[in-house]
Amino acid sequence: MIAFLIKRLFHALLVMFVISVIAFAIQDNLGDPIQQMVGQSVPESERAVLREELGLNDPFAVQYLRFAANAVQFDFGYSYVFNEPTTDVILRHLPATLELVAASTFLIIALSIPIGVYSAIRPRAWLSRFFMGVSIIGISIPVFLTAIVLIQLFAIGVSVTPFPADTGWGGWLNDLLSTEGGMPAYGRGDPVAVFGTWETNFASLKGLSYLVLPAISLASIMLPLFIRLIRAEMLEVMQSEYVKFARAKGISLRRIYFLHALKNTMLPVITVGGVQIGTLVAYTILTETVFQWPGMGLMFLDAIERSDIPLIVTYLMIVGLIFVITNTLVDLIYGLVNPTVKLTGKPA
Amino acid sequence: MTTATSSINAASAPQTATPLLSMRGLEKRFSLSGDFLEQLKFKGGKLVREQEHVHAINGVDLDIQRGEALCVVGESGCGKSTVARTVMGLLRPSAGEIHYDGERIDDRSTKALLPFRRRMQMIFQNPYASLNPRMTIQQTLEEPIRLHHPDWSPARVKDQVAEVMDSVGIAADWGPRYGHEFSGGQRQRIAIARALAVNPEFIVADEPISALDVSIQAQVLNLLMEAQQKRNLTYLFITHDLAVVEHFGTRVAVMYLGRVCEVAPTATLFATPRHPYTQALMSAIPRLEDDRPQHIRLEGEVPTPVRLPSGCVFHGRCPHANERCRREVPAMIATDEGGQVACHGVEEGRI
Amino acid sequence: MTTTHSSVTRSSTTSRWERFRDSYLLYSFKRDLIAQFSLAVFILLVGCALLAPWLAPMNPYDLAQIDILASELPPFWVDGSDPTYLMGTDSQGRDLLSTILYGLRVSLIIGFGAVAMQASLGVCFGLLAGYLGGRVDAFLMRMADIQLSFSTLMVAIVVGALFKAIFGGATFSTYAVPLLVLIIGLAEWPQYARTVRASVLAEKGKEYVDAARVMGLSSRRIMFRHILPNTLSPIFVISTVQVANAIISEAALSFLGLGMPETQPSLGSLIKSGFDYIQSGSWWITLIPGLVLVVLVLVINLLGDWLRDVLNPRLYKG
Amino acid sequence: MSLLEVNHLDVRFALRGGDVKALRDICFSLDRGERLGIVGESGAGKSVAAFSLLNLIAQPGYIAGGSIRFDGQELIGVSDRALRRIRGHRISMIFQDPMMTLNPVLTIGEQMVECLKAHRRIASRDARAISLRKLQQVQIPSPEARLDQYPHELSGGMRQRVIIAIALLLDPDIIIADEPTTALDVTIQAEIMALLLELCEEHNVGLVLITHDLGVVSQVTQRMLVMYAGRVIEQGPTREIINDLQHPYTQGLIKALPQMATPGERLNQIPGSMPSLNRLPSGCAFHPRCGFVTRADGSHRQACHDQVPGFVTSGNCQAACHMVAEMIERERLPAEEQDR
Repeated sequence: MIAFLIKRLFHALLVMFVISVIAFAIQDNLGDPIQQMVGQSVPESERAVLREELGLNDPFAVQYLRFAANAVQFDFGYSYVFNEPTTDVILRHLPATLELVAASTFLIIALSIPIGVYSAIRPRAWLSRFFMGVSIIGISIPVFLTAIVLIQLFAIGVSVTPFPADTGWGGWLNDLLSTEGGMPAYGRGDPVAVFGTWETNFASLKGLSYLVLPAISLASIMLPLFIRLIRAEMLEVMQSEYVKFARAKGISLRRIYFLHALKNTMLPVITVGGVQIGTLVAYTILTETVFQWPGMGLMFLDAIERSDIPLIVTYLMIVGLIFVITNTLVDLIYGLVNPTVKLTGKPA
Repeated sequence: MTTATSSINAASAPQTATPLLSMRGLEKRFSLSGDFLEQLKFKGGKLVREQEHVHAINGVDLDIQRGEALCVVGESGCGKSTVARTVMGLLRPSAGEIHYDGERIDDRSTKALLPFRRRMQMIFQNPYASLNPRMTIQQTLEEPIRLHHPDWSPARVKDQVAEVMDSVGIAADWGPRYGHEFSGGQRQRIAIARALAVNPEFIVADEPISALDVSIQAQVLNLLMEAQQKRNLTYLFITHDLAVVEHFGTRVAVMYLGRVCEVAPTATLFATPRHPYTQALMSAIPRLEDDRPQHIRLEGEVPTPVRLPSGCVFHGRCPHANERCRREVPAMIATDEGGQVACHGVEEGRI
Repeated sequence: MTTTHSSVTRSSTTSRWERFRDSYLLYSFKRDLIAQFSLAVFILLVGCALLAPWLAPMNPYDLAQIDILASELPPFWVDGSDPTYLMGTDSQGRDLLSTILYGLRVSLIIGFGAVAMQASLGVCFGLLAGYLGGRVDAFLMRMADIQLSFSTLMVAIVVGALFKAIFGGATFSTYAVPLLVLIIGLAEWPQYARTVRASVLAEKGKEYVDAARVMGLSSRRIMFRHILPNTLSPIFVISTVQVANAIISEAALSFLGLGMPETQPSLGSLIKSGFDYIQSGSWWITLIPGLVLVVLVLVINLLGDWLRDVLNPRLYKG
Repeated sequence: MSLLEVNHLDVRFALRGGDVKALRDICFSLDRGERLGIVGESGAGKSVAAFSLLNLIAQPGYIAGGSIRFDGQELIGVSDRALRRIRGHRISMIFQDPMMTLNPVLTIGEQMVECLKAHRRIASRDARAISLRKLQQVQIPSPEARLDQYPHELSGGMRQRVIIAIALLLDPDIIIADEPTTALDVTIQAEIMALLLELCEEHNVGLVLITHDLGVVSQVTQRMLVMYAGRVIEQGPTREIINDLQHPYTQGLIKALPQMATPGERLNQIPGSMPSLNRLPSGCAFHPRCGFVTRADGSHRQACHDQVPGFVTSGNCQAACHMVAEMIERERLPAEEQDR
């Protein structure tokens, strides 16, 4: 177990090393700290002196080591735009993004497992076919378009009158197809502050209502993938000899589905799905843009637009760290769930 | 020890001066541990680096004489297939030497091995995987001929293909068709034709009939025997089926956990098996004639070849094992019947 | 001699045609209504895109044809529409139908271009990793893993942002199409490489490859003559899915302002430009191009699903 | 009346090109404590026969007709719930590949206890005690520890012992064993077979043994069926069939065994291979490969071509073959006529 953790740590460090080299290369080539410090008016000779003083003429490796040493202490310098430590800027935006991801993850897990299992158990049922059809359409809709459609339907509202309104049924159908709108779709509202700087949307109904549309649209990208993954794995497991043998033992179908099959289904789903949940952080860039959700993604896009190199680099490092942590956790959970892995890193 | 074995081998093989193929102290290990990180183990409060190996074969000495069919038998994991693949150069031995017709071949590059490739060929176990699904039968059979006879005209290549197809009982019109259109037995015929296409003198057959049905097994076995008579072939035949060995082999080597425990002419081995493992193996074959299995019960199962037992590899399951068997690796000794056996019990006259 | 030769080739071509005619691929296509429908829609869309200069009522790239006064006109079935503009106009007064046709063309070019780019990178690396194994394999696959754990979208955004920073906005806009092909290609090659590697490894373990080695064939011939042809069907299947993904990626980048400029819009940048007007009620500028995008991606995905069911190759999970 | 009676069982697979008849007109019976072998090559339908007894055939397959009576109860057409009470309880199964048969994420104990609990109201502790006793019966070393182990911690032979223990858990009347030793090594095979035989005799359990290995059948079973292309072509007491070969296919199969031939001589081979079920030859499915047909004169050859042969009885054996029928006919004729 300890050896496993150490191995995972090595692995994580390696990944972080690669990410930091890339991040540093970006900073080194694109960022110009002199300009940031002194502005346009200072003559070139003075800049050269400053450059020397700051060690910007040192070899790449030396500069990288300095960068890495600072990075370990979460010191990535100052943001051009906000003029405060980049880590402070990120930390301010982090809760919004994490809450959005958490809400979406909850939606994905709560919906994909029952739907995936159902459509694997009854592959021919019309409801299964419906779910599969919806899921392939879901995969084909870009996440920002889902968000826009949700805004149109539930924030702006749609009133259509394809049916004659004067007849009773026509009016009823028109009402059915029309939506009222009014759901909040801009920003976070007024989140409640808990634990110092952490502001949460989970504390009040009003706060939650701000979370609904962004969370649904962020979930819409992964939910169909998860449903299809769970269904495919479960179908495969249902074909296995041990499920057949369990049937031959005379065990109830429910126990076969939800113990024998589901437990084996979840193993590959954990490895694949866990990583996918991590990548949700990347997709927040899109949803946060549409909903003006004040999270890291929106901040990152803003930083790109304003060429705030230190903030971009910090964002990359922090997101890289989040990915590495989720991947390690996923491996750990997989090792705990799967008895054939003795947590030595290789299957027995 | 190795020298002792080889001298016995040399003494008991007086027929020809140089055997067609000889293996000397052949060993093959596969690393189980992946990269550095995966080799780390946590032991006694300390992190240690530990490399694990599968000892697929360890110390095999075998000679194959021209014209004979040497059968290697054993259970799964005994290293018989590894022997075949190492002989064919598909695997590089970890230690030991392989000589073909007096020349060392195990340390040669792909290119330097090419002249030997024409003389030695291989037949595989799984007829469903041994034909390239994207090549026609004609292409499959022409490929080796073109490679080894680049100077031949297309017409001559075609003639050779036609000849070899005829000799294994493949109809000429199979040429433009693909492997998946044929049954298992037919595919195995095609695979045999591919091996025979370059007129080899030595064929390694790795379980060539195990994947086939009983009635098809007989067809393929007949074909292999026919080819041996017509073309004066030498076989190294790998199998787990003793009944096939009795029918097909001129000499038998029994392997257990990467070592040869008994080598003898087929008739001798079946009449008087000396090694306790050979005896157990033979008693385990279900026969049509007798009603009740009178088999020798072995304790436990074959240990994994990762941590080899000390002394005689068979001692853990051997009913006759004693202290010496647990300590000392038995050497090959010649028996009165003309075979060789590696067993302390036989040497001491206990068995 | 010549005549026999030509007759042989002819018979082999007819037999190949016959083989296709008898194949399971065609058989299942004939029985699968969804696949037929998807292919028909796909061909229709590709045809529209290719013939855009002839089909489109106006040329959206030609500033002279644009009437700024006619901006934000709704499509024909909504009150206040102008029959000249069947699908309405966008915020700059461009005919939406024409802009969509041209945008479809841009999206398809980038989609296919990016897949060609990924495929060449991914197949090369995948073959190398799978066949050579060892350190090459470990290095390439670790790179792919790291990149994938970052998600392709993230990589594309970062690379896109870098390119924009390096080249400057104006140059980026001028060379947007090749740059986007490069960006998406760089971001998504690991999917290919892993699929190809997995199937190379599977094929490599099969006995026909051993047989080829025993024959004495060179590594290169084994790789290209024996292994590569057998990995084609997974490559084919993943290519379909990847075209759909590349089109979505392009749309996402454009939506974020890292893609096609609004002067030469793709479907994604059209959606983006319309998004600013959605609050003012001009939903069609966003939703009509959005619908076209979804239909395009959907039919490609449906075709990909059908292909995967029929060819049933071993695909890398995840 | 026999414990198990199968009559005219038809099994089909609903495939794209229409139904494929996997089993046709299968009839056999099994008495209490009797051991029956079902022999055939791959594709003969022997595994389908085994699985259809408890209606466990995989999806496209379905039972199209016939009857299966177990202890007086008809099993075809009854609900899954009713069948479940028989599965694992009164008729249990042993599968071919022990590496695949046990669920990798559940302990041996869990997999044994759940089987007991599915059929009896029983406390967990008692179920565990019974499981332990069964593990001892199958001679697994340190059975106590095995209960909490996962399948991957056991070798193939050990797993097959566990599976036999599960099959015996509820003291069934019949065990259906589908190639129980094929995936194992030769020496382990012999031990597992001996164990199975011993336990069946000890507990008076009936055994339906599906195998391709004629040697195993001859050692273990009292009666046997030979199957070819979805039909039973010969059945009778094992010893009599092997000693007095009737059907040309069974003859060919046994004579093709290397142990029946003189070493180094050509083996007796059956030409061709088993037809696939969707392209069965007309008449007797074996006739294109049958040596007797090629040697027979026109009218008899025509019969093999056109008519599916019925069973003819000779001694205690039955064979479905026109040639055998004719030979038996000829034996009944006066001797002088035969001389002529």
